[in-house]
Amino acid sequence: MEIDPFIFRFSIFILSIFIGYYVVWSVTPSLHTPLMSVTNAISSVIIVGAIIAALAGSSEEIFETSNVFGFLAIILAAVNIFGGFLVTQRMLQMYKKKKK
Amino acid sequence: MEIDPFIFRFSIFILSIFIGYYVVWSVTPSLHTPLMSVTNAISSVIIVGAIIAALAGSSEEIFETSNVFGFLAIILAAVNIFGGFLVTQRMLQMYKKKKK
Amino acid sequence: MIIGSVSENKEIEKRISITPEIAKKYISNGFEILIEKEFGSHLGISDEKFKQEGCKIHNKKEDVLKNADIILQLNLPNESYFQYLKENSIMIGNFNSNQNLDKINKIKSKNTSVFSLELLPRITRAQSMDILSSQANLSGYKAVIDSFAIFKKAIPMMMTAAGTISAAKVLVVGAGVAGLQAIATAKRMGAIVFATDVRIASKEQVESLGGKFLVVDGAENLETEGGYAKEASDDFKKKQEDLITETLKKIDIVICTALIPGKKAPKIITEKMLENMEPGSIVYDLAASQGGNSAYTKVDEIVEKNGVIIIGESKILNKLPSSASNLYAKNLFNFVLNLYDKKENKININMEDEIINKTLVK
Amino acid sequence: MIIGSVSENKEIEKRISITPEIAKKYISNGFEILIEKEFGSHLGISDEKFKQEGCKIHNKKEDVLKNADIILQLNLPNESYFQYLKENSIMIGNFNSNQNLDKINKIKSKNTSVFSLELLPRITRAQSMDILSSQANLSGYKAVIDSFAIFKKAIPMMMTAAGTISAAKVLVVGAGVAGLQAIATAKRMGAIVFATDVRIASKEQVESLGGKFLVVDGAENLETEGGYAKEASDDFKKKQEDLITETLKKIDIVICTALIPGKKAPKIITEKMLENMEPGSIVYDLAASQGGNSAYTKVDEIVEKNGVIIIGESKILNKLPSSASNLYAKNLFNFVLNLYDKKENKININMEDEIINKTLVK
Amino acid sequence: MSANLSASFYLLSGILFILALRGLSSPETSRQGNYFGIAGMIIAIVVTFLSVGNFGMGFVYVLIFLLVGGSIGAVIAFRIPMTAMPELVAGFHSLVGLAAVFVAISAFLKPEAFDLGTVGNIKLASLIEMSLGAAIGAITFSGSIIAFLKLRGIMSGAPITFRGQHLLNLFLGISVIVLIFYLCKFQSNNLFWAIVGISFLAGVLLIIPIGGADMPVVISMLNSYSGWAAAGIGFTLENTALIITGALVGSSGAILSYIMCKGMNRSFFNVILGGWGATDQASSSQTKEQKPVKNGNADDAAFLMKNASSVIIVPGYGMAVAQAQHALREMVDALKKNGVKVSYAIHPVAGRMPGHMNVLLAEANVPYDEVFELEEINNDFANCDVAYIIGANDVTNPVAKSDPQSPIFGMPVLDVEKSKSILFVKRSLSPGYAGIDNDLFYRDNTLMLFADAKKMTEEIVKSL
Amino acid sequence: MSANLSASFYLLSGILFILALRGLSSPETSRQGNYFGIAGMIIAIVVTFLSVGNFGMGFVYVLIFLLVGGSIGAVIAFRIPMTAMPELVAGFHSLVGLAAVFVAISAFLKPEAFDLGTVGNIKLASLIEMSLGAAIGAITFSGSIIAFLKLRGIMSGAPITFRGQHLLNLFLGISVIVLIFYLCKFQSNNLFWAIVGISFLAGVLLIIPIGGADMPVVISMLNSYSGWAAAGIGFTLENTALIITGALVGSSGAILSYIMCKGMNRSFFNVILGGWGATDQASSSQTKEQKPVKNGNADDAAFLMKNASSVIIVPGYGMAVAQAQHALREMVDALKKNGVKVSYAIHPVAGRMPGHMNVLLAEANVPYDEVFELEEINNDFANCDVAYIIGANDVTNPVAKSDPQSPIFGMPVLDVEKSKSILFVKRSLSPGYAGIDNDLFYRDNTLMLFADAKKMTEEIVKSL
Ligand SMILES: NC(=O)c1ccc[n+]([C@@H]2O[C@H](COP(=O)([O-])OP(=O)(O)OC[C@H]3O[C@@H](n4cnc5c(N)ncnc54)[C@H](OP(=O)(O)O)[C@@H]3O)[C@@H](O)[C@H]2O)c1
Ligand SMILES: NC(=O)c1ccc[n+]([C@@H]2O[C@H](COP(=O)([O-])OP(=O)(O)OC[C@H]3O[C@@H](n4cnc5c(N)ncnc54)[C@H](OP(=O)(O)O)[C@@H]3O)[C@@H](O)[C@H]2O)c1
Ligand SMILES: NC(=O)c1ccc[n+]([C@@H]2O[C@H](COP(=O)([O-])OP(=O)(O)OC[C@H]3O[C@@H](n4cnc5c(N)ncnc54)[C@H](O)[C@@H]3O)[C@@H](O)[C@H]2O)c1
Ligand SMILES: NC(=O)c1ccc[n+]([C@@H]2O[C@H](COP(=O)([O-])OP(=O)(O)OC[C@H]3O[C@@H](n4cnc5c(N)ncnc54)[C@H](O)[C@@H]3O)[C@@H](O)[C@H]2O)c1
Repeated sequence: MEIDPFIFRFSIFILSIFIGYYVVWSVTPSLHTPLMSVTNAISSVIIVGAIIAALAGSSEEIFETSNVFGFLAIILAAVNIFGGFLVTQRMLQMYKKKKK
Repeated sequence: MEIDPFIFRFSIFILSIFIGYYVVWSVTPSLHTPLMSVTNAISSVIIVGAIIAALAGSSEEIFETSNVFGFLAIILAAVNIFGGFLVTQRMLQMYKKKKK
Repeated sequence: MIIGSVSENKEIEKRISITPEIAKKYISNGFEILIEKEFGSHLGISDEKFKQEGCKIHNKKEDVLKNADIILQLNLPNESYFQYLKENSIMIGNFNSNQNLDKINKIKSKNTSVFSLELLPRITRAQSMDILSSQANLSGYKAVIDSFAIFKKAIPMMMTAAGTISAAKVLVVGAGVAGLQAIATAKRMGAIVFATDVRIASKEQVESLGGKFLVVDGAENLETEGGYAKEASDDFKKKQEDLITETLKKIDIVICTALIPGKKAPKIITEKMLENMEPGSIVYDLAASQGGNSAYTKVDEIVEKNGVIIIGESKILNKLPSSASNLYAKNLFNFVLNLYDKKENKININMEDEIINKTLVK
Repeated sequence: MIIGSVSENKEIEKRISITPEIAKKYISNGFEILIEKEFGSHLGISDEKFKQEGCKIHNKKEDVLKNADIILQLNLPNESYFQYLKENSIMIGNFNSNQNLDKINKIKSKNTSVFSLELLPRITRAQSMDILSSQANLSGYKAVIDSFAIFKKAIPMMMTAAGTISAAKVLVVGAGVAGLQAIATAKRMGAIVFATDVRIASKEQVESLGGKFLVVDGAENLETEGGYAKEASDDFKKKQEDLITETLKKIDIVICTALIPGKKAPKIITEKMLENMEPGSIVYDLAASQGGNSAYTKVDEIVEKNGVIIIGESKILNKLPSSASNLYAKNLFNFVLNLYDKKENKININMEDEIINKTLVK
Repeated sequence: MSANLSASFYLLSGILFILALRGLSSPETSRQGNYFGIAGMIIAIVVTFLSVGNFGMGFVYVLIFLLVGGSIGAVIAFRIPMTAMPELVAGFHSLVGLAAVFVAISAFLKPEAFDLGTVGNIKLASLIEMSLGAAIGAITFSGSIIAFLKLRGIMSGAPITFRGQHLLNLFLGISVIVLIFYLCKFQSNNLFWAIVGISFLAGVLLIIPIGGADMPVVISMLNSYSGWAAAGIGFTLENTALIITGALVGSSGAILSYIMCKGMNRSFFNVILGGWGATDQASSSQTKEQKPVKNGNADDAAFLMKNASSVIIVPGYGMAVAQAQHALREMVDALKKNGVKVSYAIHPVAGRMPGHMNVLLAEANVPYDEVFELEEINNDFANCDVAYIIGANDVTNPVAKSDPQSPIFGMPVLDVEKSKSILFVKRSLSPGYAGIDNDLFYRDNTLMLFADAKKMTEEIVKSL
Repeated sequence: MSANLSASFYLLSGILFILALRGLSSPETSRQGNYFGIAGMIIAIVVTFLSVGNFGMGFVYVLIFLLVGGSIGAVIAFRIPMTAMPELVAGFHSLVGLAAVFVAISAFLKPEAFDLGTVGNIKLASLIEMSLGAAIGAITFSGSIIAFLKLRGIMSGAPITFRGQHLLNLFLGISVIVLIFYLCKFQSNNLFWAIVGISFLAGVLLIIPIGGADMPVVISMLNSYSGWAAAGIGFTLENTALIITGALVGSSGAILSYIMCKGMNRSFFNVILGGWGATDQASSSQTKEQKPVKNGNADDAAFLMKNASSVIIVPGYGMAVAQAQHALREMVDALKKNGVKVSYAIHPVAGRMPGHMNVLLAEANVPYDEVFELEEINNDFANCDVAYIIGANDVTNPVAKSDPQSPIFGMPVLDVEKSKSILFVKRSLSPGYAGIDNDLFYRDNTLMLFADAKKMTEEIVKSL
């Protein structure tokens, strides 16, 4: 009685939706912008797919169309990852509690 | 590259912990008791295991020790399920907003 | 049972001891009420009003005194009327029994029992009869209103296009019943209020009304068991003096209410202190009749020293006669009810009762 | 440039138009100050104090008037002194120019320009010179304080062991500057405050101070562009009358402040209304000098009708002279600064300036 | 029923349970939440039947047992008085714990039925999972029993401590782990029974040192345990519904007990570790005769008043000291917005000066027509849901009516005890001006709100 | 790297992302949250490398591209002025969307690499997943581009609407679904490209009708889209990290935009459906020249003031109308508890009566030494972090200093514009007594808090 892994993935998907829902409810409005920029950075975990796409097949194939798309996706996602986390960091500097 | 279903189950387990964490943070203190009684009722979903245990094996085996334990577990869990949900319902009646 | 009251000397006493409202209450409790004519006319209470409530009105004091079993007054009636008192009657009032003992003895010789309510013990049950509290409360209020009316400046802070008027500073000396009400009243009006007292409990009380308590360093608690003040030690007095001298330099109005029962009022505002005050400042001394808390205080006179106005009031409630009468009459009513045995329809002078025992002038 | 001021007739005017504080400001702006002796002594301000600030003091009015380029007063000086006025001088004050036009013309014939500040336009820039506002504000305050001092009952609600004193009810007629301050003051003291006015905007203003606005059904907005009131229609008057009659039955104190510029004050409290009021109630009429808002009002007299006391005050600020002088002097100071051309060190009667143009008596 | 389909349905029932807990987070959605829970449970049970697919005699027996248990549960649920709620929940927990133990035993005895291998040859992972499930289940069971006995009053609520208690607990914990290790190696029945037995003992030892006052926290903690036990079994049975629910209940129970500790200002660890917490609590309370008082917080007060139809405010000297009049006014405004009728009852000698309360209420702009003196309002207490007593004490003391020896005998007092519930805001149990104790503090319908009057009132405003 | 191990690590990185978002929920933990995010990302990337296990030339190229992209990102991050944050985020979103499209294309072109079958014979489920991923990615891309252009000011912020817009959108949506259906049947390249193309168009059409003011909501919504796209791809690639993260980002983005709508008092659906919301907004604002104002809520105000070192309160007539003095006093108390220095600046003609503010502040027991008149305090604005202007207007209007034509020219005014930020509490943009507009409303350092003064102040107290 093997269960299709899709069912598991789907469970994981649904549970993550709940977590997303809850996590955000408690955010202070002043952190909305950093929050958006961090989620943006996080969503570039799509780079995982991009890497797989880029490296698909043997070494000779790496410049086939599909791989090229992978490489392009890597660049885009990388811009996002670095840009997103760094800019969040910059924004959060502003919220540093002053010393009292 | 099949993934062991345990990994999935474990993922589900972890994610559920997060949800449990978040769900409860926002509960009004006056609902703590009903909340406990509902979680209690819910945790008797262990009856699922009890049923499997009770029905394990062929029809003749149903009074082997292991099955008897299953039946006992069913009774215990059933007390809990009915008792838990009903008592919660009773408690919540008290919280019914009066008509204005 | 007949309750009577004769008009006071309206020159010196504007309060009355029975109001139409209270008369009604007596009557519904089975008493009859007898008063002299024009009893409350100076307060806008016509004889008609009393009649409406069922009171009887006699033209002459004699007739009232002759008939009444209980006589309710503020001050003692003129001696000449003592002869008319009914045998075994009772007289209740605020008679300053210490000073008037001679007169009271004369009344007692007529077999009339005299209860003087300033002797009331300060126990919880007696609160509703406590004329000292009820009258002191109003005095404290009125002293503030009066001094605000006399003061040449506005009291509250006003920031206006034509400049800022800063809030007046008021010092209340003695935070007993009168003092606390004075603090409350001045605070309401927007004044900055300071207060001083020898009882430590009063600090919290002053602050509960938004006043600032002047804390004398190393203050001892000078409260007696009855809740009154004891006389302060010399050391304390010295420290208090320094603190007040310093404070007074910026104070506009001083309300004096400090008393020590059975003693002369403590002298707190000295000549030197007054010198340092701004011209136009006011010292309103409610302790005047017991010697005053301030230098130069003269009873019922207004003295001016270096522009500082020192008002010694002993009869301030004559300026608030309606409210004062209402409370006083209610106090007496509660006292009478406590004396009265309803079942037997007679007065029961139960000497076991602390309230009755202590107020009976012996 | 020399600024001078002579003592007013202290019988009828206790305010002064230059205070030591303001004198200092003039001097630091390059003016010289010249005043008559004993200028502020009745307010506790010695000549010494003025001297300390750098003022010069002359013994005689003549000497002041002869030397001063700008003369600051409250009321017009006695006619006999007009002869001493310096050529091309300026006189500023609160001269009621309508009624005193003759006298003013005499002054003008001496080539002295007269500015009368009640003519000030009600524009934002003029607020700091607006003597009507600054003085009305204090009048409103003082009227309340005064009537509370006269009232025979306590104002705030007090629930005590000797019964409850209920809060006094105050009606303020006219919610202009004086009326609003009256509302604020009475509210502070714990009174229940009602108010009525013909301008609709005043409802929100009254409520912003915790007062209750008596809404006349179908009230039109009777506000002029300048922010003053117009005369009301007969229908409005009738409705207002009914409402006020009803309200007055439970009112203890009425403060009247309703005015219509250039007209007789509206008569709002009628004879019949007064009949329904409780004895001991007070009507304090600040509109007295312009005819009064109440029946029986007599200027500067206290009238008693059925026990209701009607006080017609025209000089109430004589009871609050220090504060009133402070604000008045500051208003004048701001006005003088606006006239004065600092660079050229001369007075510049710039008729383009609305403030100067409108206040100059032509 | 295919494995995929049943897995999907188990997921659905897990989600319904999440929604159930979510519903319980606010009174408005709470009943709906309960229905979600019921739906989830029904789905889980039905799916189990369908996927086992055995509708023979066994099925009938299962149904019978189910109904027997259900009826017992239903009867208990209807009979139990509302006041016995906490012990009921504790009792129920013990059942869940025991059920988990039984299922684990059953799985151990007949692993084939669950696809876990054969007797003596059970899969390693499953063995660990089932023995953990059994151990935690056993702790839950015996712990809950102790909690039940304490709450029921059958066992004294006092903490039971002895020397070396913590060491013993540690030792038991280690033994369980060691035993599990050997069990994995030898798969011997005895080892399994030993694990269960020791865990029962551990459950008892864990709960006895915890005082009665901390029981609510303990119950929630046991709730959490029962969740973890269920999750353990869930892994054994490879059942998503059990895993989700177990984790959910496990973590929510833990968080809830943490939140409750915070609400009671107690340290989470002190409570959970029992013995330590108990000692300092006991010492501080030994001086006075310890009558029990009900101790509430701002949320409780807000909830009670929000759902009342009329509330009477009784201010006293403490309100003045705390200068709480403005906060009070705000609270009343908020209540009125909720449709609650609110009035103020002023005792003639409340405070320290005649009219003390009036000054302050006027300052806070309380309308005069909401303020009543004693005689006017005293009869209204009988019809009022909540009396909110803020910094008053003597003026409510019923001893003035009953005990002629009392120094305040004869003084009229406000009959607050006639209202349905009483909220007392003061900082401690200390007496007022008259220096005498107030019997009302210990009444059943009294909730003490120990705090500065202003702070407490502000917090109530926040919760409203 | 074994599939199991990498799956576990992907789970770990998913959890780290959850912790990242959790961290961002409060300023104290926000930086830590960011680090969690970074850690999660590093783990995901490294694990991917290890599990692909191909360290040939391709790997080097990947590294190079990674670094190129990373450097670009870093440069942008450091160069961008803080004020351009919203458009930056929008721009970044477009990249994620496009990346998703590219990955989907790549998977479609070379399904073997991902274990999805062979070209022309891709597994049904995977095909649906990847085409959904591509479609949503494309919408995210083009939508974000439009949002970026609008925010950047390159495109007008005005909503662009035309007849039949909603119908057209509906039609596009249906086409995509139909195309996916056929794609599953025929697996033709052209169909795939068509889906991508139509989705690009749909993205543009979805965003153009939404006005500039609603852009923050839109950005968050696009964020959510990018999450769903990632989740879709995650299913295709059977990658847990992508699924968790996608779902997380998808739902949190959606909730966030909902929360933001609520905060702005706008209907969620009106905003998302663009056109409809825009019409009524446009009509009401057409009468006035529409200068942009920054619209804040109580939480923003609380945050700003809590973190200020000095705050000056400027009360005006609106405070009196709202009777907000008590709430104000409470707010100030709370701020002072936070260590903030607070003073009150009273303009000589604030209110409608001389001394109007003083009466009310005294009623609320504001200490006199915290109340300053104009001349005393006017210089302090330059050193103050926040000016909290509550119901005042004319008395702050800088036009009195600059425009001789203005009716209030020459009146001294409070120099609130010199403080670092200005909070204006009033109900609308309408003018005060003098009837003139106040330029301060539109300043960059001004946050308008549109509400009744009392309500807003009470809410701020709650947030503090
Ligand atoms: N009205 C008068 O004229 C007058 C004059 C003199 C005496 N009295 C007497 O005063 C008493 C008045 O009765 P009451 O009920 O108003 O006062 P009370 O009986 O004195 O009780 C006041 C209570 O307030 C609490 N409290 C003090 N500060 C507090 C704070 N900051 N926050 C919260 N609670 C606080 C105290 O309990 P905790 O310490 O536990 O907080 C105290 O028990 C009567 O006994 C009366 O006879 C009245
Ligand atoms: N002090 C005096 O003696 C006196 C006398 C007469 C005239 N004035 C004049 O009055 C003005 C005083 O300036 P100001 O700044 O105090 O007042 P203001 O300029 O009149 O502004 C008051 C502002 O408060 C807002 N507001 C009204 N009710 C509100 C509520 N419930 N909640 C929140 N906001 C509310 C209004 O905006 P929204 O409608 O958008 O809410 C209004 O813009 C000056 O122009 C002065 O010349 C003063
Ligand atoms: N039992 C009751 O319920 C009840 C009833 C009324 C009053 N009281 C209490 O009785 C106490 C006394 O009240 P009272 O007003 O009748 O007192 P009082 O009139 O005798 O004295 C007035 C105040 O002056 C103070 N005083 C005395 N010497 C002073 C000095 N040298 N410097 C400064 N202050 C000095 C006293 O402490 C007192 O507070 C108060 O605490 C009051 O609360 C209790
Ligand atoms: N520009 C400024 O900044 C400025 C300065 C000061 C005053 N003002 C405004 O000018 C207005 C008038 O102020 P004022 O006090 O000098 O006015 P005022 O003294 O002329 O009149 C007093 C009040 O009486 C009212 N009144 C007149 N007839 C009435 C009637 N029949 N019944 C009831 N009320 C009646 C008027 O409406 C006015 O409110 C006010 O709105 C005030 O706020 C504006």
